[in-house]
Amino acid sequence: MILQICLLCLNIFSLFSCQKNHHGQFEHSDLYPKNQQIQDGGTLVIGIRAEPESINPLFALSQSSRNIIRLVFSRLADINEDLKGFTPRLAKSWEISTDNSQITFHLRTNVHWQDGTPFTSKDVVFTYQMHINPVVAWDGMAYKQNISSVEAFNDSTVVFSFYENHRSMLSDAVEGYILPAHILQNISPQNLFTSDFNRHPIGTGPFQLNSWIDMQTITLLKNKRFYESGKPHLDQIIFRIIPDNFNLLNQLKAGEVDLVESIYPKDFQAIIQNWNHGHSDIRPISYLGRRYDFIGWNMIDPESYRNSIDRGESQDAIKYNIQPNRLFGSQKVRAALTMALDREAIMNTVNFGMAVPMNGPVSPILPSYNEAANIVWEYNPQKALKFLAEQGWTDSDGDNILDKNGIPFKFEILTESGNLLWEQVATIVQAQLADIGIQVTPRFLEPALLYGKLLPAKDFDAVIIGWSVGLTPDFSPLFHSSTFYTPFHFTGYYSREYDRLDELAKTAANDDMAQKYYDKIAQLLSNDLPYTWLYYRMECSAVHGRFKDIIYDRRGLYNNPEDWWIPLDERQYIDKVFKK
Amino acid sequence: MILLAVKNLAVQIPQQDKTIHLLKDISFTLKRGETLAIIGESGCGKSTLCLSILGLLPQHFQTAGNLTFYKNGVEIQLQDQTDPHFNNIRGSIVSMVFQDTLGSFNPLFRCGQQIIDVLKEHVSGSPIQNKQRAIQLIQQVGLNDAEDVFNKYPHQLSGGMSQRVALALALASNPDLLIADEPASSLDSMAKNQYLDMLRELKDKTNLALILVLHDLNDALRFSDSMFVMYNGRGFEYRKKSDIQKTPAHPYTRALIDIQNSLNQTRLPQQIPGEVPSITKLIPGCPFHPRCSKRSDICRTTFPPPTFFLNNHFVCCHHYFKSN
Amino acid sequence: MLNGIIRRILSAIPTLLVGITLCFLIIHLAPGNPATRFLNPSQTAATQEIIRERFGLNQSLPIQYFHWLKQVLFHFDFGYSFYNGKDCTEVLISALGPTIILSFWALVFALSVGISLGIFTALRADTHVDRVINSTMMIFLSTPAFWLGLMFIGLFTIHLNWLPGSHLHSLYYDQLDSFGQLLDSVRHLILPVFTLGLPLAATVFKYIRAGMIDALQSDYTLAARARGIRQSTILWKYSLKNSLLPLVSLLGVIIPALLSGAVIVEVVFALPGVGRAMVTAVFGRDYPILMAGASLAFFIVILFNIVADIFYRILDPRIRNSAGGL
Amino acid sequence: MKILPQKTQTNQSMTSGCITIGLVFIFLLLGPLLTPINHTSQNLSASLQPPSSSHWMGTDYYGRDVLARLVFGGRITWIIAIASTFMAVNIGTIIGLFSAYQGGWIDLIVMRLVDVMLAFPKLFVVLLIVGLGASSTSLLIWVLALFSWMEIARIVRSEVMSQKNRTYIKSVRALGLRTPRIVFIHILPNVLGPVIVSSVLLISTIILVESSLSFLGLGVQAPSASWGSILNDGRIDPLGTWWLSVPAGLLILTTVIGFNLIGNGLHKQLDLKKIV
Repeated sequence: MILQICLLCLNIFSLFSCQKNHHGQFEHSDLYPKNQQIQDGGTLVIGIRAEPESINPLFALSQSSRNIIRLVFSRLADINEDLKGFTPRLAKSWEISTDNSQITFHLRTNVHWQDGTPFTSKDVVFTYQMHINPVVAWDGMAYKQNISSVEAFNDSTVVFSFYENHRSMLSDAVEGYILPAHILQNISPQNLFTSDFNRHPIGTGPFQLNSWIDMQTITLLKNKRFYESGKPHLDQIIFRIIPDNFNLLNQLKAGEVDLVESIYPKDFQAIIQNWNHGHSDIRPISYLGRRYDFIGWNMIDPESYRNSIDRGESQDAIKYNIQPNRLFGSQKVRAALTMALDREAIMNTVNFGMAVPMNGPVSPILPSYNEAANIVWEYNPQKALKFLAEQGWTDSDGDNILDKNGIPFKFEILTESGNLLWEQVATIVQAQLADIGIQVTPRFLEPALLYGKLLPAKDFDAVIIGWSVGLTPDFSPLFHSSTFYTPFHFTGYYSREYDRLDELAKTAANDDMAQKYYDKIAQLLSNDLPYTWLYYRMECSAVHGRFKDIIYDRRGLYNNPEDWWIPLDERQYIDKVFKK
Repeated sequence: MILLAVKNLAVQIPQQDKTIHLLKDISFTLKRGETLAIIGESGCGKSTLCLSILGLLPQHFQTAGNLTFYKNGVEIQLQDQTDPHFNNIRGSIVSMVFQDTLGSFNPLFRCGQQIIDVLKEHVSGSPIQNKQRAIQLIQQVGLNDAEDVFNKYPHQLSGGMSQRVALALALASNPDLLIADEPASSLDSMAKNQYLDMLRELKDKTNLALILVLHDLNDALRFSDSMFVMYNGRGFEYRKKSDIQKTPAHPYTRALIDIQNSLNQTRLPQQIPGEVPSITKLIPGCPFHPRCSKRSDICRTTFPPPTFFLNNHFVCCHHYFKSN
Repeated sequence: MLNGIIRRILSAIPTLLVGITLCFLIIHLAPGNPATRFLNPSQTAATQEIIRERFGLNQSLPIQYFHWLKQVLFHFDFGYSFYNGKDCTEVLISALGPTIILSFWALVFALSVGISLGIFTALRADTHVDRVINSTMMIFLSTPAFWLGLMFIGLFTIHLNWLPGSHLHSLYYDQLDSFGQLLDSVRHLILPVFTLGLPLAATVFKYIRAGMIDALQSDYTLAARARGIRQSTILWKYSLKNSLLPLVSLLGVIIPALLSGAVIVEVVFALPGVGRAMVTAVFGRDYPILMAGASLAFFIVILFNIVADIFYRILDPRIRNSAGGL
Repeated sequence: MKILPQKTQTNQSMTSGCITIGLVFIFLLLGPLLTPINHTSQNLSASLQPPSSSHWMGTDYYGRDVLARLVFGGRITWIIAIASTFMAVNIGTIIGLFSAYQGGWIDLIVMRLVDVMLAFPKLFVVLLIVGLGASSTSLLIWVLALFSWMEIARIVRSEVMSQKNRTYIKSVRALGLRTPRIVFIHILPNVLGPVIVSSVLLISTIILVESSLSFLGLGVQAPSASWGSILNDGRIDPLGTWWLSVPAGLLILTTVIGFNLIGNGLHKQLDLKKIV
């Protein structure tokens, strides 16, 4: 499991495949009738906001890069919608050894790289070597920690060996796209980051890169050698780079762009309206994604932390030398702040309904999610004031600002500048906390400054940001004491109970056992409130109605691009204009 | 043979509350080969007179009277500054050398080029002929190193040179009448005399008519055939040079002559009492009366009507007959 | 004259160097860390160090600087983008194309509109037409370019749907015949060129009109008229050349303004130019791109200053012939 | 032909400039009287509403009163512009005076520095610093000032250079006055005219640069506001939410025109020949 900053998403796995009637906001047009003859051809234009940095799975970070990589490359297997089983891709089958220490993959033999070279087990072994090469610094390296070796038995058989028997062995093994050894082995790992391959990738996926015009368009053409016969159906997929959000939506409306992801909830409302009233061919698509937003409280005193670092103290020093934060060191204060916020109002205002409430650390898309395990702090300003009074915070001088020992309750709340949603949340939080006499100054910071300097140094009061979550719940980078000094553990949360539960959950023999510990973790964290969880976001996307058989769910939108197709009678100018 | 007749020329600037009269009732005639000196103190309207003959006054100036050029019999109504006839006259019949000669060159073009531009306008000829003609002109105005001057930029010319090149420019169009505004006034007296001598020679050679605007009476007496004395935008006296030298008819002219004589005889120069009136100030009657020793009541109220002599010559003074 | 030009070029070198050094300091001393992008909880400290090493950020600032300078001076190598590992020279060269196209047409537009309207109104100084054009130009001079662009997009792209509001070409540009391609490019360029060109045209207009009025009221024009030189010659040969003089010196001002304007216009109209590359690089703290872009911008500005000086020398003999000059 | 009186002209641009700026100033000064609503107070249920009787200029995304924000943002815009102009003028004047009066190699170095600074494409560099540094209003003021003083320095220097050799300076020098006194008492008042003109024009330039930066999201940071950032709020849909984009744009335009008109007017009034 991985948590990442600023919407750097891995694959999305989610549980609730259709949110349709749950929120009742719009009706999905269901999949195209199955008896319909699928017709090949046509063009899909996808509007993206930023130029992909690299179409090399080793270096791709942004959502758009990852989407293109999904089209160009393949994995051994893709996870199923139930998050339990896997669909074979480059591997046609696999078996787990009886002692649970090895997985043997049997590869397809009809697969060719897009340059015509056959795909073999050498590529799988080579990819593993790249994944674990520290010089490459692949960001998913953690997945491969439990793998002891990957060996090719023959051209079509690969054996993965593991150190320990984990529940995640299969998903660890298939994580990561397979790279072409015959091309990349000639490039030294140091030079991979700057190699031409990143701009002219060769994969095994359903589409292959045709052209990349800087900051304008990236064109992918159908891979005629694709291993699943008769697929893909679309002739080409064009990524059009449109940095300005307004421009992007406008082109979507004008039909120049067919698919847009991560639409602002407010704009999404308009798309829903138009679709429901039949004014537009743009189909709204929404599903619970991977992102949630929260307020992180700095639980320790920044100065004592700095001193501790300066003295070069070890982790143990946490217990003895670091002072709790003068404001947020107390659980009661954090609980009071949580109760003082009308989180439902915040959620609805910034998300226009395109979010669900979140009260604890486990993301609702995960199998281990259990709403009942969380302690819920309902909006209750009176109770918040009571909690604060118990901690000594009262408005003793009548200036409408709470104070304690003559010190007013004032703090700065940081967030990333340019993130419309978080800026709004900060502004609303300021207004709502002002109502109970707490003076908050929102400060919007450059991401590099926020994540590169202030958070790692734990030099802040409170911060509004969001995480993007992965397949399995793993909160240790955020809350476990072993990660106390790492940049992601910025709240300075420390609990021996948590450490224990965290380790138990990880090593639990089966899912049911693990579930018990995750419930306990949820209860503990939602009580301790190192974060005040705000809401869990729904992904808002839109696609032109002529595209059929798009399967979207928690895993995301790019689950079956090779199956997407357009009926002949709905083809548009752009589907016909391109010469073969 | 008469070349130019100026009749009742007047120039004024209308303003919101009043009208400023720059020139009033100017009349004179000019024969071929004749040199007319226009005399007057600064601000009396000499330069305005020159420009109005060329039709070059600013748009908002109002003009009246008429100009007749007898070469082609053109009569120009001065009411209309934009009279297209001016286009046929400027350069080809009348040309002018400005007081600030350096400022009258376009700083960005070579002297030769500027002369050729004039030639192109007025004299048809091949480029080579034009260049030869230009060099010839430069030599004609007394510059020896003509080829060199031809290639010079205006700012590279010395004061004397720029006077001469300006003259060459004015002569390039082969005019019948040349107006020179304060010629060579910036030069020392020796260079000035040389220049004026050259001008006279040129005139004699080509039968050119000259209007010299001068403030130095001495120069006027030496180089002109007839003189036009101006004061406050009016013509006071217009007569042959010899007549004026012997018997100045107007008290103002007499005063000027007296000052000149006193200078020549190294006596202490006499001065005309009072100040030169501003052109913007309207003086009723004879504008000279505040400074005139002979003034009487009528001078304060009425401008004296001209008393005519031969050839349209005249004097404007209430006391002319009395004093004679 | 040649001597003067060489001296001018030599004297620009220290200017360039100081400017670039200042930029290097500004960029590298700014708070924040470009490696932040690559942070990841699963990384070990060693991996993070490898990433820093990959970008040369593990070295001290002077070493980074001299290394950078050496690479630029001896190999013309501006390094690789932190963002995508692309060669900075390539990135900028590919981004320079659209910027040059945009700036060129904006300049052509500004000069043609500015000069013709400037002359037109100078000949009609203080008439109603003059006043109307003058005030209109004053408005364009004071309009923020981004607002103008936004309003253009709002009106012509969204409301009227006449012209595209982004990109250099349509998606199906490659499928068009050559006339269609030309038309397509023109349609895409109209709004950005207007947005960038209008304020510039107003500047040019201001200078030409003033210069023209000055020239037309000057003694040499009066003298030329006295010599009987035709009005058209006076206008197109004499006055125009004189009024172009201040414009040439303005070239040194226009080019930086053009570059600054291009930043905004490229962002608003999603054009793949240097300006947009720079804005993206600022947000992403892509140091090598920023350095390469800043160096390029400096170089262009200084180059055009020199060109302007040379033009000025050619046009104005007074400077050309003065000893040393400049 | 200098003797001929020119057609007298009233200084129209000065008058209209003063009226324009005066109106904007009154708007900023008395704006709060027009709307009792605080510029930060939100009404989340009334997001992005068009102008109505309760919100004369409509509301923004957070349901904040746009009129109140225009007043507040305008003050910020003006404060930034005037503060950085003030600083730029001071820096420029001091450097210009110093450079011109010292002459020699100091002058040479200073003028080279001016060349370097002028070679920076302004928006480019300001964008660089403000974008890389922590965006704060005071940093913005400083950076804008630091990249705007060069014109003033040049003007002051050339004016001082020409004044320096005039007879009256020579004569006060002969009277034994010391340099600083000569500079501040005798030379400075004479260069004041051109400096005032160019600093008024500088205000407009800075307003344009500041609003461009804020528009790009690099200048004034929310929840504070400037006209540029209000315009940026309206970027989501410039015609759909015209009450965000049009008034803010017009206010920038009006202010810039106003200052430009005053600058031109002063230029005419003080009868200065060439300031470019």
